[in-house]
Amino acid sequence: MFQDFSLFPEAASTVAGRVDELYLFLVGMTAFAATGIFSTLLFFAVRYRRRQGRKATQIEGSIPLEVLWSAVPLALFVFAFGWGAKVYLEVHNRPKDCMQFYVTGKQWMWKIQHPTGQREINALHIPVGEPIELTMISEDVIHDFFVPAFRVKRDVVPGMYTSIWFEATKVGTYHLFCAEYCGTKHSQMIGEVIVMDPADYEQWLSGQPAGADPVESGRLLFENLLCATCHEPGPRQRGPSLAGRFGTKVGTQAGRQVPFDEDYVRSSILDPMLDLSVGFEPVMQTYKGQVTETNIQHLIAYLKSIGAQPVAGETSAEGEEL
Amino acid sequence: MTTSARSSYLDAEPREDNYLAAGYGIKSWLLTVDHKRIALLYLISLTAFFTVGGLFAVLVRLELLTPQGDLFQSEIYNRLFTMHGTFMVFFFLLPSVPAVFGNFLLPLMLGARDVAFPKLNLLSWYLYVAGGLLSFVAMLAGGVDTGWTFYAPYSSTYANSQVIVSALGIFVAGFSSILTGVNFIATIHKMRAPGLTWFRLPLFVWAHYATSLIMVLGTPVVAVTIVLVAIERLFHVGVFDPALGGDPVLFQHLFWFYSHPAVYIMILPAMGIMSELIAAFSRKRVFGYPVVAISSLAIAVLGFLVWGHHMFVSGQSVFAGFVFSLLSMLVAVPSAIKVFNWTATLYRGSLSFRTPMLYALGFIGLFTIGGLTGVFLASLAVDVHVHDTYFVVAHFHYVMVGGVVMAYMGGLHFWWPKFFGRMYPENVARTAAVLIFAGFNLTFFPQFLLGYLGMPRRYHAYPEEFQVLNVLSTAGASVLGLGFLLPLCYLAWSLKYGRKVGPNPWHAAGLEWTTTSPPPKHNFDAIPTVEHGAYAYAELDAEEVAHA
Amino acid sequence: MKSHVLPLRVYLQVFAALMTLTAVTTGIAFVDLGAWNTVVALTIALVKVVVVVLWFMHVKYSPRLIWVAALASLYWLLILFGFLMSDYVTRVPVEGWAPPIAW
Amino acid sequence: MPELAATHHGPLAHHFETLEQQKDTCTLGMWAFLVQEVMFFGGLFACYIVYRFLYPAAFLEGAHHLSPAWGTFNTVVLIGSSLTMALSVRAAQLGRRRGTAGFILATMALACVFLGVKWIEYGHKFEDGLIPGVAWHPEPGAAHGLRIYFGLYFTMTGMHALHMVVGLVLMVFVALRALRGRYSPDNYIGVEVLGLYWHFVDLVWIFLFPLLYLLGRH
Repeated sequence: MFQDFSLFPEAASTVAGRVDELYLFLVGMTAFAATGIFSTLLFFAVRYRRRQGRKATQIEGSIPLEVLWSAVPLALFVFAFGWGAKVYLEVHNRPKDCMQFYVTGKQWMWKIQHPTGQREINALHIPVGEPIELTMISEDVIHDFFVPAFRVKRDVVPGMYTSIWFEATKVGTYHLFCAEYCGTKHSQMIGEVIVMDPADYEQWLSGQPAGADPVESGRLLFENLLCATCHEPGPRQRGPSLAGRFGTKVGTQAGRQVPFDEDYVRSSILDPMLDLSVGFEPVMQTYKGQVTETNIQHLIAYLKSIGAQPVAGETSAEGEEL
Repeated sequence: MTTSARSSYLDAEPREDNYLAAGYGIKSWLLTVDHKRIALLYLISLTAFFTVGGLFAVLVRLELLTPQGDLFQSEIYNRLFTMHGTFMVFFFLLPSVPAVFGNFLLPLMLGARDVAFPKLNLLSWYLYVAGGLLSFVAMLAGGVDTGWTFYAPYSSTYANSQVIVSALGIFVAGFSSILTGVNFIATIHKMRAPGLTWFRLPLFVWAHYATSLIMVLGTPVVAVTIVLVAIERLFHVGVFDPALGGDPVLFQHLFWFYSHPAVYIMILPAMGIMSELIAAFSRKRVFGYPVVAISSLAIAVLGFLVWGHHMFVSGQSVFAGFVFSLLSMLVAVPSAIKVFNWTATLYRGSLSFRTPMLYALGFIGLFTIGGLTGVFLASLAVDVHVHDTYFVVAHFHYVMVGGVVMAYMGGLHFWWPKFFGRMYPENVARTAAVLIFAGFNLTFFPQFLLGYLGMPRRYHAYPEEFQVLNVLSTAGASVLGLGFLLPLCYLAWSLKYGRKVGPNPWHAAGLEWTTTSPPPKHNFDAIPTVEHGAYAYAELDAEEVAHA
Repeated sequence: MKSHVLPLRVYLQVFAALMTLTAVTTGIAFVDLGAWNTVVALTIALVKVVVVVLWFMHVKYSPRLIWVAALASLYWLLILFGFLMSDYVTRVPVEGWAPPIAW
Repeated sequence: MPELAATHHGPLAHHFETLEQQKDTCTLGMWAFLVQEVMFFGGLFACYIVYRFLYPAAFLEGAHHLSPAWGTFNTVVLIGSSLTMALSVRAAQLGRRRGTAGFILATMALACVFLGVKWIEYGHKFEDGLIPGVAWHPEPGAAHGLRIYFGLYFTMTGMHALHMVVGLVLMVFVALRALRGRYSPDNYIGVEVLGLYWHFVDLVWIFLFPLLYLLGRH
């Protein structure tokens, strides 16, 4: 029972230390305030205990004191906000050139896919010292991807992509938890994050059954689902050609400009009538039920590879952030 | 003060037309519109629900004694913590102080004969009981496993448990809360005795006024949210179902719009009790009275602007996260002000450490920790790490149990002689207070550490390295459980064997102490006229000297 | 107990005003004003509400407390709508968020 | 004053000192209750705003499935019922027993017309297959989010109709009490409070009508 017992979690990512600093500051503030209040209470309790012949002195109050003990906590709390916000932006804003992993949460497992196509369940092998970005979606209820050693956590929501990034600093094996209650086996929706030396990671990758590269499986899906029939130039073309499109803007029939990004591709596959591209008939059938979330991620990877920016990566407007 | 003055307060025979003697049949209770009897009805039913909720807590802690999850299956465990949460939050904490002490004391403190709408008051109790029974039915029919937060789309689509019945129970109980709020607002505005101006009111009344505002403004939003969950389950309209285009994050917005202010519904009346206790056992007016009064209103208003701090990792926008984080910091200030003012009230007081005062001092300690750990959760980066971990569990138990329940117990001992005309046994009561305080800390302090270590809440099984702290927590829970059993026994004992007391056993200021214990059916023989503010201890002491 | 009895004429005038506003709001809905359609419709609705509250509900002749109650409900509605939408309208630029997808 | 408070019969309840205090208290209580009603519907309107923001096309399309003629007609009917309700309160203020009851009956008749029209409209939606979870088969190519629009349409108008039904029940009681002469110019708080409730129901519709029926009509 005392195995691995500790009172403070391991810190194994670039942001962990920053979060811990703020945490310790807050612990210090709490300890200071609590000690102050408790010792005052204790002192008053002894000093002013009821004694024969001594009466309480009635005191109205004191405006200067009220101002003081409103202003000091306010200043401290706003400082805690500022610091928290600053570190939060570091936790939240990913660097450029992250390795792109795909995560699908479902009751009750994590399905994870490497940039090179290898798949694993409830485990994530990553190289140390590389920024990693996970693009995540849920197939059913809300889950939450939580790695305590990295001090990162993000809800994995059905119907919308969320993302999280981290850079591991220490080789080792760390807990992966689902932190949003998701039903019966919530506490078994756990796994491991295994941080390896880059060389070991390469070796691990090559030892895996060479799962098809997402771009390659996406290309196969694109063929097998006969997407090309309508979406490549030719006599039977009925929809927009998709080469060079990813990362651009689409003019929709509702007159809006929407980004041709992961969400757009996903929604166009599952619900083609939403945001139809201008200049085409509404003839596409939904592929709901025929493709899995993983299939969609592969198709996205393929479209990215033939897109405007062939490098897998940024599509959202992170640069404009706050 | 002399012994002769003291004896005039003790050992008085209750008058024959006291409210307890106004009728003895079941009907005289179930059809009563007397606010004092309704308060006792609440006291009984709240104790029942608290016991049920407590039993669930015991089972949860037992399961967590070992990491394997071997005592119950996970289906059962999930139901246990959900039922613990729903019973404790909706059927104990939310009504607790207002329904028992607010009902009993507001009219007495205001110098009124009853609340503004006595029949509505009885209806509130029936709605509350009906809601509780529905939750019981849901429990017997297989329970509900969504967590007390009912997050969509789990609750609206995926859960295979009694979500609709349980939600209906909460909906009905919500209307009980709303009607109580309406009743209190009207009572406080319109039923004050002549001369009782706003700034002469006891702080207990101010706190209940602020709470009533939140009940009226917030509760309907969660009520309609619950209706939408039920509609979603029945008709799949898509409002919360991402498969149909709904946004599950919207549920969280609507839920927390009420459920964050709801924690102020729970804590504000507890703070009201605190002010009364501190004043009575220091024999002083509360330091900075107007500031403490206004801070209650400030909490009620600011409390509505911070709900998004429950959603920092949910998919809410970064901008909204920043706004809610900053505003959450602001709402911590009025709470801090209260703590400082209570502490300052002790300065140059004449402190006696009877049981209610022990609870009051315990409240200050535990609420300080509970409040300050709230700042951790309002601070974005730390919240990302501790969100949905045991840190959160520890934090809200420090506020809800360390705060609300401590004040509830303190108030119960303080006003027990007023309720029943008999005193509780002091020594055993003090022992229980110390046990509860120690057991509480042992239960919940380790959970702060567990949370920062990363143990997620609502886990049925957990990694072995968390076991030591969990064992400590369970050990503490057994002490805590024992601590709560004691008052149950000795308070029941005191109903028959407790020492009889006169109108004012504590020599306390306040209109409720000017009428007999137990009070007559219509509270006062003549409506009092108020000449000075609450906490007129200087005047009271002078009077006693004159008597002697 | 004093009560303020309004002359019948006032009620009829209020009713006539409400009818006129209903006619206007329905009529204008068929004219394309772009985004202004919403603004106009809501403004007219708000005017109608004010008229009903002031005269039919007698708030014009009520103590200040009733005014406060009426305005408080409006204020808290705005808190709900305002803070709620502050999330939705800022989601797109900050996180590349798109509406949830159906299938 | 204590002797007044000891009165256990008559229009003044035992715990009030004066009729004035009783009236003010009841009015304030009703307003506090209406504030919670506002917030109750506020939750629904919040959903409306969010989904209108997310699915503007569906909300335009949805409005085209509703009949502005029926909507306008019902608006006129409901505002008319507000007028009769206000006149009933006025009759009570003047101590006109029959007038009070009569105007309440008129209000009830108008309310029934409103609910009847609503019934017809719901029936059309059933035929058109536009009721989520009951009869849902919209035309192919319907806008994404239309189901949510109609989900909200039925929830909002349904909740509104439910409030009207509650109002109708209350009106029966108040009308009977009025006929039995329980109200007087000194004590007509029951009618007054009922009136406040009914006007609130009217207010909700004043917003529902343009938001659901009119926007995107052009």
